[in-house]
Amino acid sequence: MTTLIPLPVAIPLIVAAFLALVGHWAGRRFCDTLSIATAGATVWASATILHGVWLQPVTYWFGNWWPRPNDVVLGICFRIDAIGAVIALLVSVLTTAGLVFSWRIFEETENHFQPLMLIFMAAMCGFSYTGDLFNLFVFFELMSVAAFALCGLKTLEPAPLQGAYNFAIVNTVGGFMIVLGIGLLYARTGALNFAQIGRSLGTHGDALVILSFLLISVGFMGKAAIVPFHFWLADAHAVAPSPVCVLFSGVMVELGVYAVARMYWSMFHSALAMHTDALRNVFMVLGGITCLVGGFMCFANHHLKRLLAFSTISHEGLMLAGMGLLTAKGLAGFVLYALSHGVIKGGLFLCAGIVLHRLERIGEDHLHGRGRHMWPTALLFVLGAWGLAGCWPFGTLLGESMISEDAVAQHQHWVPYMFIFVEAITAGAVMRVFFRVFLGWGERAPTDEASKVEEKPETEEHEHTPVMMLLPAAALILLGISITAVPGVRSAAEVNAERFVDQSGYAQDVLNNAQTATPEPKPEEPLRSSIVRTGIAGVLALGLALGTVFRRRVGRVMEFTRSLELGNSLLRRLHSGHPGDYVAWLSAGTALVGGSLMWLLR
Amino acid sequence: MMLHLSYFIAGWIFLWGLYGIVTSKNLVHQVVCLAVLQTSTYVLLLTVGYKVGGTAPVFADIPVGTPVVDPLVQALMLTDIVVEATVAALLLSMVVKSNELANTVDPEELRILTG
Amino acid sequence: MSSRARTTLFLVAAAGLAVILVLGLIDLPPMGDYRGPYGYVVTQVAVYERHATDVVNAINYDYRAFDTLGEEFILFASVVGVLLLFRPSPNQQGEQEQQKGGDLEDDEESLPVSDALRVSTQVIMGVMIVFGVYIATHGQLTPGGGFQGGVILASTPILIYLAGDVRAFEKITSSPLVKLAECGGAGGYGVIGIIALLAGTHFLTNYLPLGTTGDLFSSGTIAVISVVVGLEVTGGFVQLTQVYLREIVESQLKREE
Amino acid sequence: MRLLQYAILILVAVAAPGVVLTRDPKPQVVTLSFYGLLCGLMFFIFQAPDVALSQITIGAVMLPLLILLALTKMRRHNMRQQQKAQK
Repeated sequence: MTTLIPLPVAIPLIVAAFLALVGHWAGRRFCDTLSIATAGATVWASATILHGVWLQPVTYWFGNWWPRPNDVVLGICFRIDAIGAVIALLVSVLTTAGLVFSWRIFEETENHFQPLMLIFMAAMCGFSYTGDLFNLFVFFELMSVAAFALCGLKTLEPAPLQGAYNFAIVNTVGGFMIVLGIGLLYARTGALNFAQIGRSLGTHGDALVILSFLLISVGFMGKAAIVPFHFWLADAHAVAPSPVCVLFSGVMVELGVYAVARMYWSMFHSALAMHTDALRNVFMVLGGITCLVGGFMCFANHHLKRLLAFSTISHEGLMLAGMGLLTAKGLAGFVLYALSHGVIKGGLFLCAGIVLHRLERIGEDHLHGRGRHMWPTALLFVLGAWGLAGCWPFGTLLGESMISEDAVAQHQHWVPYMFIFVEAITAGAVMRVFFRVFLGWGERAPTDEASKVEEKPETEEHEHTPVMMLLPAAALILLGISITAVPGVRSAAEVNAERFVDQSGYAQDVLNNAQTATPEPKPEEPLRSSIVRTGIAGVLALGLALGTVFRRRVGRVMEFTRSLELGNSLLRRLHSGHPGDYVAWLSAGTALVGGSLMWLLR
Repeated sequence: MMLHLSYFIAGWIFLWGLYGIVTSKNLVHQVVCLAVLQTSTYVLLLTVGYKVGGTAPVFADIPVGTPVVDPLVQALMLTDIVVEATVAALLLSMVVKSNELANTVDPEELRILTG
Repeated sequence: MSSRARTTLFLVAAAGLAVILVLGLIDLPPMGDYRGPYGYVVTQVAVYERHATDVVNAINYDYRAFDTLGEEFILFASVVGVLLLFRPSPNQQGEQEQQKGGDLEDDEESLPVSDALRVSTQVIMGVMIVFGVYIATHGQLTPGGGFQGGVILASTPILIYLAGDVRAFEKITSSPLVKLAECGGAGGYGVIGIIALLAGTHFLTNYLPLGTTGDLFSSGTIAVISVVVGLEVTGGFVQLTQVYLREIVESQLKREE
Repeated sequence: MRLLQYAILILVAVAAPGVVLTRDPKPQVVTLSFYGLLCGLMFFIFQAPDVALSQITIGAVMLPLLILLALTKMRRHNMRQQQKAQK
């Protein structure tokens, strides 16, 4: 198993270089086959790694540079625990799905697409495995650069370029903030290894520590699309090809939150332990605002992919709230939620890709009733909406139950209600699309600015839905269900989260190679109340969708849906598509978060 | 205070870079401002690893044990420079391409994605 | 937002950021007072352990070689991305064909060339190739290394172009060797790491004999990786410049015919 | 030595706004190149010859060159566009 550890990063990179070299004359099918095989092999490797670290995390020292006396680390390590490993597994599964889906599309990309996807996958795997701060940054930038290029893949229209450009500017500024934060931490501790930094910082949390925490976490929250750092996400998703959106929404964004959790629990926790409550409040406020902004903007959009993008933002707020509870249980809830949301959202984006393939349009008003004959896609689409509502039997239910219960225990009583809001409004928006596009109910949908940006179809032939498109979409949606079927998954997640949050155990394990005790299995509380809550959310979503579609027939009761659908002009205006605006908001957000951290944690 | 000047200069350059990006009226200018913002990380890393009286960490002509400045920050900066150059190259090609397709490099006029 | 609102929002934010930065940065140790253990330990052990006199490169290509692998692939991904953005699209080609008849006068468009430049570039070019190769191969001994050498080598085709020899520029940059250098360099780096795995040790372990400190062939894989990186960087940057100049060069060549 | 260090730091600090405030990209290439050289010099003074070498090749030569090439390409396109409009 140890030999396997570097392979999810190394093999895709080497294959990417090989494909870039021979892709030009080796032909399309060869590149497709080889890249899918590589991604599939990575699924196997990351699954084996997950199996290997299930009971005991593993530390792997590159170049065979083990820690020296006095805890000095000169090399780089991968420190893999079950949480990092399961996220890498998600990465490789989604990449495989995306590559299979793209079997029939991108006829004219000169085979540059597959190498970039493989690099993207390798970077995200490395990002979730690494135990070194600067290595984390390197993988952050590697996945960013691959993502920028993938985002601007369709260069026949100006919109993808604008989306990719905005994405690149905001994320690169965030990246430089991370470097500044790393520099500050290095000045204090003279180390780059998480464990060594954590040990060296000790319990001394002064303004410098807070500043570096601020800079690094803002950089990662920019990736995680937390309001007000989120503006790039909708632009990028609206224009990126569907299989790329699967990776963006399904896992790249979640990795931002994961990185905040990783660095908080391995480095800053004991230094900031006195201020846990204040810090939790900051995360909660950020998460709450993100839920609201994402939710309202989701319902107000009629561009299919942009709608899904805003729903990602909204759910991202929930995940930040889960992680931001700063407890093991909240973290476990975040991981389960991220996994299930990732596969469900991936499936939904693939459905949007199928719609684009068959009907050549992506705006809701143009699509009205035209999806009637596409019943397999319609079925998957409505299942996806169901999953977004968190209803049984989808895995989102497990995340919801853990985060909600723990939030109540931490006196954050609004969190369960926020879940209901987010689930109802995002699932409502997706169901609204389902009723209008696939069933042709109600009147023609209204439109908005963003949905006028049409997308050129990714394919040539539009008569059938190829199996290669339907299969990955179905597989992802089914995965979203099957997470619930894994016995004891909540207990396992919580046990591993306990290990994740144990800073001194982590340092012992990495620096002194001391095995930590396995925490006790946790009792799993019954899901009954959670099923009721998400059931309410599902019913609300259904009501919202039906009420919107049949607004005229139902009458005045449902008139508010018009403003939900078409109003929010202030919010809309803020999403201006201007990179200067986005960076101004990034600065303002940093100042606000930083100001409140400095104030609360003094 | 005086001895912290270099760190403040890093912050100063960082803020100017941000200012340039925010107020830019030309995407090429904006990319250059991003490069300027990047230099703030150089200043910080460079001065953080500096040791009074230290020489360059190259032991070709000096014996091992001579006080030298920290080599690690220099290794980090090398990576940093590559990141800057590559991101700038990628961004520039996007700007050129969007000029070809939309005939403008003014972010104000290039607002296709809104709402 | 209007341009004024945007600037105002930023200025308020910047004022806040400035305060936060000052509060945090004042806690740093004063400049010149480096304390951390990493630098001390690595400068003590690197020369003995790795037989490399340039500690920065010992870190880059050995202790933290895994970072550099990522870094090289950042460059690689960016080059692939730029090539992807500038790929000739089907309908664009047709458009260009149409325009060929009334093409622009390229004289004032191509980069300005003076006669003095023409003469001196010939000389400088030779010097630069030697210099670039020297820098790329002596990374373990003196400042420099594959990255710096590669960039120097990559700028020689530009000099050839500036010297007015468009045909030679076209010949060099469109050679498949450029692509081979880039992909082979990037992939080769990974393969060097994998060989360590096959030898039964950890990824990117320095498994070659370390040689005598100060020799050209000392320090094991550090020297090899440095060369491999040099290849990749050369190929990558040549392609970056070529992509921009392609269109101009093509029309210049057409006119010469 | 110390004096030299402060001098170069302040020079860089003054030059950075200079680059940012050069709003026209063409002259900005020149200021950026100059700024890149200053940074390279700063690296030399702070005993970082490796970084100085990369900074001078990248920051002072390659990056300005890429910008120049991008500007040339854009101007070419714009002129063609104008020609089309005249026809």
